[in-house]
Amino acid sequence: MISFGPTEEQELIRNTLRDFAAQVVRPAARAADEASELPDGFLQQTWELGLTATQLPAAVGGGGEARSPLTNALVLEELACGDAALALAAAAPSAFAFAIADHGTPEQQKRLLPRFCGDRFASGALAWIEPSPVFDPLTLGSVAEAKGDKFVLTGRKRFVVMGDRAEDLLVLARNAQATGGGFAALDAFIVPRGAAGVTIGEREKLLGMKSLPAVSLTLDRVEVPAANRLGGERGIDARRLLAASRAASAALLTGLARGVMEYAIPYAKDRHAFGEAIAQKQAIAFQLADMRIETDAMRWLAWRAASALEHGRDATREAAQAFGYAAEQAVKLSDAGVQVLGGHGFIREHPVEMWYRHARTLSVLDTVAAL
Amino acid sequence: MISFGPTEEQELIRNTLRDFAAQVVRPAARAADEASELPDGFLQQTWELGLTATQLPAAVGGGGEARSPLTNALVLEELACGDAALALAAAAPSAFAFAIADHGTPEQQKRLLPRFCGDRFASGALAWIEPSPVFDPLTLGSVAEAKGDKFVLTGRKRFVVMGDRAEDLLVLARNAQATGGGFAALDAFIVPRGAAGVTIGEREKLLGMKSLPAVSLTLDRVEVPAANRLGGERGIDARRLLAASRAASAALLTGLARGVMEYAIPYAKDRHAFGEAIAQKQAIAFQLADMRIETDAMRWLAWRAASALEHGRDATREAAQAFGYAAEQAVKLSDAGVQVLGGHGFIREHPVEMWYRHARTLSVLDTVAAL
Amino acid sequence: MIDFDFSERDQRVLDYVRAEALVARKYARQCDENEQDFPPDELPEAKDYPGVFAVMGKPGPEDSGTVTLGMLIAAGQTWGDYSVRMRRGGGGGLGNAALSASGTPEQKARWGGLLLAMAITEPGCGSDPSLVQTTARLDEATNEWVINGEKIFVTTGCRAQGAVVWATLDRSAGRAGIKSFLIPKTAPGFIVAHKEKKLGIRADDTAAYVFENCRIPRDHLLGGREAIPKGDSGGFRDVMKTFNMTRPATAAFGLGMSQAALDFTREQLEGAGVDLAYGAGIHGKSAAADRFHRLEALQEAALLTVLNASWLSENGKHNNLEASISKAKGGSAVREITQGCIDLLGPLGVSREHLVEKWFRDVRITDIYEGTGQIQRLIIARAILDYDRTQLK
Amino acid sequence: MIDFDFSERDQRVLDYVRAEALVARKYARQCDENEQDFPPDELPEAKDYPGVFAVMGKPGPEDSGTVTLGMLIAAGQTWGDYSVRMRRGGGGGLGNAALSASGTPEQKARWGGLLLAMAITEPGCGSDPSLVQTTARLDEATNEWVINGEKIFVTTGCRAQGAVVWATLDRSAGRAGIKSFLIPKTAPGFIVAHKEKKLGIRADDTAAYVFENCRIPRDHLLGGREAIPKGDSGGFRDVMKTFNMTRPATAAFGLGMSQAALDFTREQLEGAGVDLAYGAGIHGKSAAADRFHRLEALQEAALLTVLNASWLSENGKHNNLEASISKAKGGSAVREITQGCIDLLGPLGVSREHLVEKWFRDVRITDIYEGTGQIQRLIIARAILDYDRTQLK
Repeated sequence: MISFGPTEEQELIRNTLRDFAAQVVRPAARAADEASELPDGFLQQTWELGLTATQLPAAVGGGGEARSPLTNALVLEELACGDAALALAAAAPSAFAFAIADHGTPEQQKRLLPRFCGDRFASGALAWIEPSPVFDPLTLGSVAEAKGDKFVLTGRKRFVVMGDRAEDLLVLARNAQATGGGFAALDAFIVPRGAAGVTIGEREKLLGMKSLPAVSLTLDRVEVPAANRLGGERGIDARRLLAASRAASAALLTGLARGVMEYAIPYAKDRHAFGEAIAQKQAIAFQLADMRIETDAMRWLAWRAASALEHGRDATREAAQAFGYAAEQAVKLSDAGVQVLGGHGFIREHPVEMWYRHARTLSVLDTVAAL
Repeated sequence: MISFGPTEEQELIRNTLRDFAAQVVRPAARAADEASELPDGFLQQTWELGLTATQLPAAVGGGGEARSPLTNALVLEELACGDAALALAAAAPSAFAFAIADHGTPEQQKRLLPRFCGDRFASGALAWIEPSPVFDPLTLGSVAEAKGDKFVLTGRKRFVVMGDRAEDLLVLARNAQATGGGFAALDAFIVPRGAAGVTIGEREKLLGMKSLPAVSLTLDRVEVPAANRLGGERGIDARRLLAASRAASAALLTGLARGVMEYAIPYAKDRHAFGEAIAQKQAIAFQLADMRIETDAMRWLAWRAASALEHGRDATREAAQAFGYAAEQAVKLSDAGVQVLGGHGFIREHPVEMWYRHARTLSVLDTVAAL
Repeated sequence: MIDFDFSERDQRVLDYVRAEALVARKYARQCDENEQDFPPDELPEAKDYPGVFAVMGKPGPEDSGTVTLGMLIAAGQTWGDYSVRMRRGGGGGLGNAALSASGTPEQKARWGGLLLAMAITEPGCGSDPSLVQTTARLDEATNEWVINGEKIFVTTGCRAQGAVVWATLDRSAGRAGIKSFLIPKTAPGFIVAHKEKKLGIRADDTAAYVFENCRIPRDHLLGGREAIPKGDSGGFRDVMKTFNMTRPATAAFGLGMSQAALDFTREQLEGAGVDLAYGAGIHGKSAAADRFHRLEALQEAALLTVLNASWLSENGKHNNLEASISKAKGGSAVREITQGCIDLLGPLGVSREHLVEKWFRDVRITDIYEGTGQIQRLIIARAILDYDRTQLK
Repeated sequence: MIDFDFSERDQRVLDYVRAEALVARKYARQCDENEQDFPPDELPEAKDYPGVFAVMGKPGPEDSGTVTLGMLIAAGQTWGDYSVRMRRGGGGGLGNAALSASGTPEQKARWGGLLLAMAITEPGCGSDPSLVQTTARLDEATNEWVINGEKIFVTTGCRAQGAVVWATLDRSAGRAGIKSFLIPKTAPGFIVAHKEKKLGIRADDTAAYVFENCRIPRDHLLGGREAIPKGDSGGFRDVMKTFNMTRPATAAFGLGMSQAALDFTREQLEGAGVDLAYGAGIHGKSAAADRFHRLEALQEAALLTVLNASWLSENGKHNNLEASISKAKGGSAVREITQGCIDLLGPLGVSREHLVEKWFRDVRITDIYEGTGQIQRLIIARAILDYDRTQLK
């Protein structure tokens, strides 16, 4: 049944997050970007919103509410409208925990999820991206070889969000045993950050999303017990893992784009040139109209992908479309935002140049988030 | 030495063609499109401009002037500004004759070029395109097998311009002997239209360029003497043949686009809505500005490719860029032309809808013209 | 709850529409090449197809709303053929959308079964409805409206049994004076001037009308409100409400055809061995797959804005802005998609032996009629900037 | 004769520029990350590089004209690094272009060696130069001009030894009253307010100026024509002529950086085994090659519009329209190209361990300063429509 109506509960959550984004996230964003650091206490502060715990099974101490990619899409849009970098940091624990909840064995869930149900911030990290100019999430250089009741992991990873502080890393690798490539060959392994052979590289320096802690990573013949293969014998549903990540990025990019639009509109009404507000010029007004058209389109595509996930269907197509479309539009739209502000769009007294950097950065970081 | 200045002689030729396009080509275009026929006597009329003969060697009865891709680029832009379909028809003899002149052996030139130096219209046809949804000019299905002192040609061709009346066809095929593919494997063969095994299919029905006579073609084990391999032992410079064709298409598309712009500008000044000329609206005015920007850009790219050819250099890159850019922009620009005219852009009382069809058609007909 | 899945009944209805569309498609080329004729009222196969209304029935709690599903039905029908779809009597015309948007219950009941065209544009006024010159004068004596004026670009204008016509009661009252009237072809003084020759949707006639002292009963004023409201809002807004239904609908018509182009292109490319599977990033794709995926995403994006606009109106929410968003997005999307499919198909795409070149022509009207993309953007910009017509011209 | 090949000497000059640029590039990241400092006046390697003017010499009949080649030199220098290029004294500033466009021979000789900034924009007037509020009053007693007002977004404003400043002799005279003055930093009342923190070209300072009863000798009026011409054309046109040089130049600056991004991307992709050869059509290419080829074509197209604009002025032809075309095209092209390169490089493209992310930031100013893309399109549209400022606002 075609419906664009969030549940009352979802409306409630959305309003809460909207306030949080306006009062906590947005005001801290610029300083965090200039300092390339998260604001003090930010992770704990967002932790208390319970974004992760609520949707974890009661059995492991979670809220026991049904996993809802749709609700999470609403949440991520609002957070990213505040600031995309801080939003992704806030969502990092979910990226790890939800992967365990959706793909892990009961034993793995019992072992790894309780820490996400406590009062104190806990993080896990997703290690998927690799250092290649032609990186593709389906063709990985990192390899996992079965060796008795162990797996031996070798490879290099980049842009591992929260990799500097996560207790465990979820490392994506190609299963050497797998016949054929693509999704079928993808496996995920739970790797303690302290495991022998794991080297945490230096902090990534990025164009945008600077406040987001991300590191590079080397795995040199790292041995993990077979029990650390996510999903055990069965392995993971790689399609779902990738789709959940791309749909999440689409929601984040939607919020980011909306933030640009909501900033550009009042600016264009206040700013005068040639005797009237610049918003009264069709050339400017039509750019603003397109911002509205595209943020709507981005949102509906993200919702559609989230809905497919919520129905438990294969969402590969929907998520790829939502992410691809949002990635392109977020850059276009933040670029237009800079143009609407003119010289003021180029200086750091306004947030728009930062959002342009955020958009260009987040839109190429495939596989960093999750719904 | 960077220069955008045509020679005085080129200016002269350009003005002649501009008048011809305005007085002969443009007035006949709509009727020709509706009838899917060339205007009576049009080919003979253009023949008398001597576009082909002038640049053929004096030895075969030609004007003996140096082959000038640059001059031809100027000529094609002007003709296409009148009508792209009629322009391509007028340029068809050159496409064949220049290929013979540039790649043929002295014997082949002596045999085939004289007919293009007479008073009566003569045509040859280039058969390169093949019936595949993934057609690529470098990977052909048509094959030529050496057999004693003959070649045996087998394959199917589409959109062979003038194929219904040309005495000889120049058929592109993959040389079965060739090691490796791409340019290296491409060969061209002179095939009499009446040769055994040649079947001329029905007249192509196109979206645009309707007045242009083009046919499909089947080659069923057609035997031609080795002497009919263009360039003899040496074969052809396939890179140059393809580049000359793409640069020509770029020039044609530039003229087509310029025609749209030159029609849209006065229309937008005359047409009133909301109390002023629609050209006074930024949304319309900026579309017209972009038309001017892009027709300039298209032209310079076409000139650059033609200049590389004139210098005798490999122009593969320049021509691919010129054609690719012009193909994309001609469609965009004629599409914008329709939009500027609104409802009037959609009805056949104005030429713009026809130019939109021309642009979309010509821009996918890779390898049909030549400089 | 947010949802994009079809109920069993939704699917059943859409499957029926697809089957019917495939029949209509058999006549697409013939209609295109014989523009002087009209598509047959009844296709030979008609007896096997009772019509979508017959299979629809009342929506259950799990089913999509009629208005929203209606957009998918419209798209599903033009997926077969625009002109054949439009030729159908019974509720198919843009005027019918106007009727259901602003007609009284009695009027809807009385005229809903007719094929109604929508006559807005005039030789002078292009996309600016507030400049309507056609007049309507009430003749108290006979209790009739007397209509005088000219209309052009009337979609389905020749075949329609009647038209919803915009006319002003008082030019000096500006937009407020504009009302819409339902005028049956049988009304005296209703002259169909001629049929336009067009780029696309050729068999779907586009007519020019002339009204010479054309007389209709007093109760033919759509909505029935004869008073001219204060200010310049009310009355005109009422008329404009029509667009909140017709704009998403016209976008849906176009998107049905661009979907057809995508389906044909996929079939051709996959048939030639091109891998169009989703999943890999840019470095795991061919140029063709990369471009095709972008076109498909654009199609989905545009269609969702249409569904959003219709879902809002169906749920009694104001959708003026969203209707223009769907029209603007759909209007540009269908151009880009059909252009892009031809890029992918190459020479094959411009041959009239296939229908993709026809879809390329047919969709081009989408961004023009019912208000051009420029008009839609003006409406959207005014809405988000909270500007009136004097602040953003 | 139409030609796009380089003479031996042209090539020699450009090779020198490339070599020098590679040295400058070594300092690019350091300059970017220490925006509070200025790039060194002299690079340690300076002694090995006498400067392009030394190698240029007089053009022979086979060589490209100095102005036209100058555009390629400018692009070649920013290919190394924008900020390091701009830090050079001696003719490097936008004000120098203004000087050579509208200065008298004496003025050119006298000030050509200085680094001159260009001060146009004011807090109030954005892209609308005709709204200039800064005033210039002639003090007959001392034969001095007295300047009062504020300027912002002055490129190279801190490091420049002087600036070409727009001021009005008579506000009531509108555009006609606007003249440009050369004001040395040493002039009393010339206050450099602060340096802006920016998205890109960080080391290249952008300053704000305040003029408080700033006094300069009478002969500092550029071009020397003090009279306010009748109508509102002449005087302002004279001032605007500056742009016919600076607009192609700013486009060239941006295109040098987008070229650097393309070169880096090609190197990375080919290093990873991606085939970027030209020749095959869309069905013979990978997604990466398809996208990369489109970006390279865009680069060439934009650069050619720059060369055309400069070639025209070099040959004494009016190039006002073409200057705006090159600026509009360059301004949008460099955005699309650097954005597209990052699409192709993926995560690598947004890491500060490489320079492509910096080029993405640095080029963004191109479509903003010296008149935004919107302003350029207004100028272009007015020219092709033969409209004045009242007809197209």
